[in-house]
Amino acid sequence: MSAQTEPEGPPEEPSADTGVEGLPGGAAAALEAVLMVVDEPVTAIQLATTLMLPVGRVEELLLELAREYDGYTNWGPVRPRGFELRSVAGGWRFYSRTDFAPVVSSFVLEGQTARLTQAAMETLAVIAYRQPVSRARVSAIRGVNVDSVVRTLTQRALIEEAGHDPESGAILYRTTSYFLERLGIGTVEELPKLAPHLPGLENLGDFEEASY
Amino acid sequence: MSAQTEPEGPPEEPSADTGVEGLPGGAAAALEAVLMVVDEPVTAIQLATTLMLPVGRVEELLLELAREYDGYTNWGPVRPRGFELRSVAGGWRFYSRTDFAPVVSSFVLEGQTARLTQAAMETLAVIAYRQPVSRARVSAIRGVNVDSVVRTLTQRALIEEAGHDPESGAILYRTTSYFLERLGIGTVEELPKLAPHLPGLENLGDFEEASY
Amino acid sequence: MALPDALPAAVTADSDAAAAPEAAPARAGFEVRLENFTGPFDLLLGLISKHELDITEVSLAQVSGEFISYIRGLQQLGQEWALDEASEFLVIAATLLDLKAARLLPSGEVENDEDIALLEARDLLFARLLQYRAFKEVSGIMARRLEQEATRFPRLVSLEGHFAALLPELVWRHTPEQFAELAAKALQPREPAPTEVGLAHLHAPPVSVKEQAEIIGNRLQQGRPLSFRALISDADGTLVVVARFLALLEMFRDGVIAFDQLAPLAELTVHWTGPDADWSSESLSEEYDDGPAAAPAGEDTQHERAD
Repeated sequence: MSAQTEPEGPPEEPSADTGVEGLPGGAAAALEAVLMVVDEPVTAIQLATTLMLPVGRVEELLLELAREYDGYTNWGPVRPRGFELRSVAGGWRFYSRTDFAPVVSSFVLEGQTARLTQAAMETLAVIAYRQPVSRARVSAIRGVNVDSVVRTLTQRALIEEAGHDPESGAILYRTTSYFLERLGIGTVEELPKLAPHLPGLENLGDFEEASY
Repeated sequence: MSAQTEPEGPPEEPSADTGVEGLPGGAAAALEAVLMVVDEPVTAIQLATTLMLPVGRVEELLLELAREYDGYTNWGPVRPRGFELRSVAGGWRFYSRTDFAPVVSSFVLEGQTARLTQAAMETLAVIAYRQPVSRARVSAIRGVNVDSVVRTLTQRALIEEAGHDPESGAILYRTTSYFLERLGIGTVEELPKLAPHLPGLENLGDFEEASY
Repeated sequence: MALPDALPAAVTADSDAAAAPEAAPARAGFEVRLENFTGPFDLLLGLISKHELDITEVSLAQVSGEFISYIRGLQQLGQEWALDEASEFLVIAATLLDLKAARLLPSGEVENDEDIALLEARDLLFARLLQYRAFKEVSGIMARRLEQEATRFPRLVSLEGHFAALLPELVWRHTPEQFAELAAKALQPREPAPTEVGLAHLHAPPVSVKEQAEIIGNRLQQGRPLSFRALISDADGTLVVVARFLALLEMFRDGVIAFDQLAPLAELTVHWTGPDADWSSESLSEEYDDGPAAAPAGEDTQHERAD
């Protein structure tokens, strides 16, 4: 096995002790930090604005990072990463590397069922009848944290984001047309009225606000 | 500007052309690929199952990866990444590095949970150390009614119901794995020890039992 | 005795009045009125540290005055107290007052049972205070830890499209009506957790002191002295033993029985000294059986039976 020599470490950033360049790992690490946790692809302009760096510099760094993860650097070859940084529709995001798709798929499918859990069904029901609604409000109604269930429902395309609450800024959720399709109705208005099932739901609003 | 020399690349994997070890980047990259799609901490056992590798080997690789992202490798120092790989609540997961919190937080609006009040923190502490425990017992220790605080903690998924006390029938509460995640620890055993905060009160345990 | 069961009985013994049970009132922002304090222990700790007193040495009596004036201040704000919380403050205030009063008396001698009870109350208060302080300290550590951890953000992204597409097609069996039913159930306001902890289990099965007094009276009136051991030989549980013991104390106070004990911890013998015929357990003071509204509903029936 060749012990390949890496002649030099990555060139150090120009001495910049202000802003992100001064942090451990520098601007490149700052980009990695953001990209590791964002869900939606982010543009170089958004990144440049937040990091207070020129867009050109950010684009350069992004390309360098992408190349590095693929195994190529200015100072020689490195181990390719299991993730890649890709620019999709103008935005940058981390993805798992295509080579590993079989492994990742088997991991994703492991333990998956074709059925929603009771908790997921009930959360979906609350969202259907209270839409558009924030996760916090659904949590208050259900009495438990619903973050992961909401993720599952989104993944299953049964619900989707519907803007932000004007006051709290929280993301609001609504049901999708796929949901209507699965339920076999045309519009949300066709959902059966709740009244016959539950007298006294009218003042539910008070309860919710009070309890959260 | 030291151009530090990196004498050697990472040692190559032993020639294994079967399974993930044969893919570009080897087993380490396969782990990175899977970790890229998890939305909750994933155990070494789950990863080992998916990758069809011994658990010990997977644990070793995970620790190596974590160290590498922090800037330490067997072949010398490297640039710290903007992300960390951490073992939390019994599983592994990618996080953005603390240093970049100000930058990252502007991209992650959701999930910035409000701070807990002192009353909520104290109640959470009592439950964490005395679990499974009834509300009445927590009240006895805090000297105040804790019903509404317990409700808040449940809604925020930091605690959950854990059955009923066999004698009194009271609902018992315990902390959740989300609590461990938020605290960045593996198990409740890693909480700071209570004893050093209890000077000269060795038989307090008896007292508690007796008083209840 | 219907004390909020959150309180160790020994601490609350002095202050039954403070714990008058009632349906828990609506919660009216009590936390707000506590200002910076999250409870009586917190307040007490605050006062102790204000005076730079060592919690393990301080005579609690030193801070009693301030503690009491603080809760008086709270009262004067005129809002309704949440009873179960107020009671805890009052219990502690009562204990502190006792300790303060005790300090005004010549010290150093433990003379009677009251002194001993006072010492026990003080020790219990210390123990609870220290315990509370320990939890307060670790909660501070936990809070700092949480804050520190909050500067890390987990990768929490939605599944890449091509993987999401692999998920098995959802099995959906709900009709709109079934779905509505589910929604109705999920939207139903959850029973608010009871603010008062049920005491029913503590009294089951209920044992009446009067009833036990009646049994003891009947036996002793036959003329032969009986040992305490004999008197409880047929008791089918600790509660009955306790009730019989309390009944004996009551009867002793009423002057209908007398005790003989040859040596400390030796066999306790009880003999009848009261009137032969017209004694009834109804004449006992009503301290045990008649108080709390929280007592089991069946109690009236029992009184009648005891007649």
